[in-house]
Amino acid sequence: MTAPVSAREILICSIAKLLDGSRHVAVGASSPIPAAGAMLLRALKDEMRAEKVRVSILGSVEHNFFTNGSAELFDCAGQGRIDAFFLGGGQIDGVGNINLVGVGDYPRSSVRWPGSFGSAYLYFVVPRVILFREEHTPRVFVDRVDFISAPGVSEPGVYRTGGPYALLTGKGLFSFDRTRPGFRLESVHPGHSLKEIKEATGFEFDHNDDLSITPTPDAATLKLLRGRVLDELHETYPDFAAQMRREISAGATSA
Amino acid sequence: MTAPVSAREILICSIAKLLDGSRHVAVGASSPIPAAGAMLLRALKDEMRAEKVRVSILGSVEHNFFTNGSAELFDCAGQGRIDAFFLGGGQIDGVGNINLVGVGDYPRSSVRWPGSFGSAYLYFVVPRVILFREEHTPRVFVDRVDFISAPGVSEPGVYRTGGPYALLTGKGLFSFDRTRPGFRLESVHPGHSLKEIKEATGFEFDHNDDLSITPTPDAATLKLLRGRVLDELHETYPDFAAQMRREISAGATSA
Amino acid sequence: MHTDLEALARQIEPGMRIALPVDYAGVSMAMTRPIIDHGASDLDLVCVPTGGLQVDMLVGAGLVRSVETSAVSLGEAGGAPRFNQAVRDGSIGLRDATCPAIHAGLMAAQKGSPFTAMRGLIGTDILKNRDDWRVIDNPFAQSGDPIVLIPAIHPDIAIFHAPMADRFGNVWIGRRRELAAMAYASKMTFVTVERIVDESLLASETLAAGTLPALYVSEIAVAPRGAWPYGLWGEYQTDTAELLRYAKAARTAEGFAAYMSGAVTEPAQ
Amino acid sequence: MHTDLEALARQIEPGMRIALPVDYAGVSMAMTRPIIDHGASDLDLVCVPTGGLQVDMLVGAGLVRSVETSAVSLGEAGGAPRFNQAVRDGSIGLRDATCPAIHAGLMAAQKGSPFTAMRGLIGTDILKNRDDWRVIDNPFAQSGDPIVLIPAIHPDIAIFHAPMADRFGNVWIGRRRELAAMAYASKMTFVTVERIVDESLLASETLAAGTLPALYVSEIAVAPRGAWPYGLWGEYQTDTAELLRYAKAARTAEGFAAYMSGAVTEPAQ
Repeated sequence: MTAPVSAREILICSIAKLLDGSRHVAVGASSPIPAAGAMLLRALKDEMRAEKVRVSILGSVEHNFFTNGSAELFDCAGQGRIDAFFLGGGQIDGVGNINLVGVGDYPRSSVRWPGSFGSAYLYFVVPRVILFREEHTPRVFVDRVDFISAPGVSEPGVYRTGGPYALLTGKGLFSFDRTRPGFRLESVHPGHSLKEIKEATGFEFDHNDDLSITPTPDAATLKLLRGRVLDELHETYPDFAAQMRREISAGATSA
Repeated sequence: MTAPVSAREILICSIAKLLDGSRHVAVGASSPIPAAGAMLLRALKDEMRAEKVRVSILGSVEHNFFTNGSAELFDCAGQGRIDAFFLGGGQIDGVGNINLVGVGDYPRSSVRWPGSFGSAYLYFVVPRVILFREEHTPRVFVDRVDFISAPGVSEPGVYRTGGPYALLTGKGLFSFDRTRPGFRLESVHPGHSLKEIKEATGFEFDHNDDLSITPTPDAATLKLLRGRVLDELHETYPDFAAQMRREISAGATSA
Repeated sequence: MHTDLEALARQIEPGMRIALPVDYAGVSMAMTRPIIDHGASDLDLVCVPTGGLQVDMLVGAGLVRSVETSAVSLGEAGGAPRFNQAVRDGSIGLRDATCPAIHAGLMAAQKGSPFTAMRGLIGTDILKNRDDWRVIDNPFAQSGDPIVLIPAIHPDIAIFHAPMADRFGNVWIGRRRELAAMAYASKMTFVTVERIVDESLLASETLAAGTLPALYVSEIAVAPRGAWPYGLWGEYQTDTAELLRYAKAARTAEGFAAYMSGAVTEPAQ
Repeated sequence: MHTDLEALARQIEPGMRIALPVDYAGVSMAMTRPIIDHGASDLDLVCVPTGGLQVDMLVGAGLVRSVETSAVSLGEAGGAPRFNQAVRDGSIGLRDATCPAIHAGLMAAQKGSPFTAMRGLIGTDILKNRDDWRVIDNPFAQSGDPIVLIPAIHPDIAIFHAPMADRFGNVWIGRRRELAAMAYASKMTFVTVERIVDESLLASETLAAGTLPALYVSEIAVAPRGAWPYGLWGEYQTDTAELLRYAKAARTAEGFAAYMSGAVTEPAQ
């Protein structure tokens, strides 16, 4: 009895697809789903005997290859050695601006989030930044962020080799068009609808009339994810990996 | 039979005096006499139970406390953590300019020396730079250097926390006046004369009418130099230390 | 060189600029209580490059005038409650930054340069709110190319925790090079360590590679498990339960006060 | 990853910019002969921050278009004869620098910045002859404060020698952090090593502290005593007699040619 594909597994597989072509993926601390996506891509490439994918997970001992202190991630990105990274945001708006600082008038934010971390740099220099936020509500996806930690696009003449590539939420997958600029809904995750996404999104976005459903992984990919990838994930995110394993075995039993 | 004080020993003791008040002295590679002077100061301060003097000798394993590659010396100086350093010069002129690059029209120097090393930075940021050149001839001490590796003085407004403090040669000891700017002969080493120094120096310099003789060390200082300092020096400059020891024992026998 | 925590704390004067490391790099939590007991206020904190429990406690104790940081949080235990409250109250100055800008400021100080240039930042509200930063046109570019200059950050004191020091004042920092950067940039550096070893850390090339030389270290004090409840790389793990306990208590000023006066402010041995 | 010296040399193309370390940091002398045999010319050498025997040999072999350096010499064995001759002949381009300027250029590349600001240099003939450097007025100063900007140095290849690498491509560089700076700044990095070890250098915090991660390493080849006649820190001493032998021979082009074709171009084992 194979357990049915879970929403999380669809997210992980979507991330692996978005990362395809990257040689070096960096993942921030406390990001188990992006980490799993990067590990899945690495495993898939290994199976295909394609060029190895390097995955650097901050805060991990096993998967952190840096030896020059906490500046090295940023140096490495500045050197063009990081192809893909993940950013979230307390608020994300329709032109790809992200806000990691707070709600209301800065500096006396009524809700204060931790802060911008490295976003104000990495968003400029990592070619493929994947915006990942599971919560898909109007308070997250706003018309205009209250504080720009990092802008989605820049004026001509501003040095920029990176920026938003896609936005993945709990409801759907968007691509980002830097020229327009704006998001385009590419697919809706199983169990969700365009109407629901429109209601949950505070900004306008493009979409086709007949929307795709975000694909579920094939059997081989699922096997890799539930095997090798969960094993690797366990080293850095033991709680998360254990939780996924429980889901899978519960699903297999009930299936 | 104590051996008579050698010319080298007078140089070493002169250097120790010039360094007095420094907490951290850095010494370049292949500079045994400056290194011995710095070690002598350290030993003298230890005897007096005064604040410890730190001596960093580049290229030494025992006396090199840097762990951040070859940039650290310059960083350290830029932080104001190096009080004294030594520079030489293929040419040195009367306003304290030094030339470590070559003779003739740059870039096709007729005589090429190795190059400026760190002088173009250290001369600006180390408060007490001691110019040390044993060879005292008109080809070294010129009216105007052919190439300025590092200038003796700078225009007002140029950031400068360091510069020449003294010039020690095989014949005499000069101080440097940054306001004039120029050198002033402070003392003539035993066995040399003002007339000889004037003939050997291609630039004008100040001096008193009745010139001092560079003092020879007292017995206690000499004992420290011939004991502990030569022992320490041996670790980094075994050939030089051995040669000095031979001189001392030959002197003691013939005395 | 080897002294007690209270003696170190007494060297902190009101209005000083204090550099503190990120959660996982070696936070000298052992110094937090002595600093609060000493009570020097109007401190300007520089988080390298982010802050956590120690920053939250110092803010909660009312000692902090401003925080320069890329983020403040308790990690898995959530937001930093006293810091967030102080932001809402407007009772501390905020100098929001981004991680590499903090590193850039320290690097300028390390190099004795007045500033470091860095990419990114253009068009952010971070830049808009930093009147101490400058934007110039890159002089090497053919056409207009705006670039941000971050001024040197010169803390008065850097404070961190490390696994070991030797009898000569050298401190082993391993691959946590940001601790060296903090020390290079700062006038004074206070280090608490798990233990003092007899042999010089500079005696072997292997250990020397991860050693901050005594030249940059002002004071060392022994504080076993001195990062607790944070972990220390290669030594012990973070005590997340304790972080959660703090996070819950410090939601209110009263809860914070109760936590700080409570008995459990030292690690279980 | 582990390949032979000739295969590495074949990746060098005419006109490339090659970064080479200072004498005592780990010079891959073992690569010198394969590079000369391969014969890619018009090389622009960057000495980090000074050069010696390897630079002199490459210049003597006619492969060098320009040298950016703070100095070139054979140390105790005196001046660099083929380099000095080429200067007199005007047959190579000279980009005289000062040590921290080379470090500053690499640092800019490491940081992804277009330039690094540095003090000093104002009023030197070094600056006067560097039209690739810029002087600006420090934007943070109240009144005029000229400061030099050094543009990023982006070598095509960095080449050095180190004591060991592991099977995963990590290289142990100890406290010779300039080797890391070279690798960070360069598109490719070729490393020769005394030996390959089985266990990952990143597996222990102690060794990791002195390790350049595989991420920055393009190629590794084993070359026992690969720095000879230079020494390698922690491994073996410089063979000064051999340096003197070279210095004497290379006073003339003929002597240089005879030395290079002679049998003794490998260390006695």
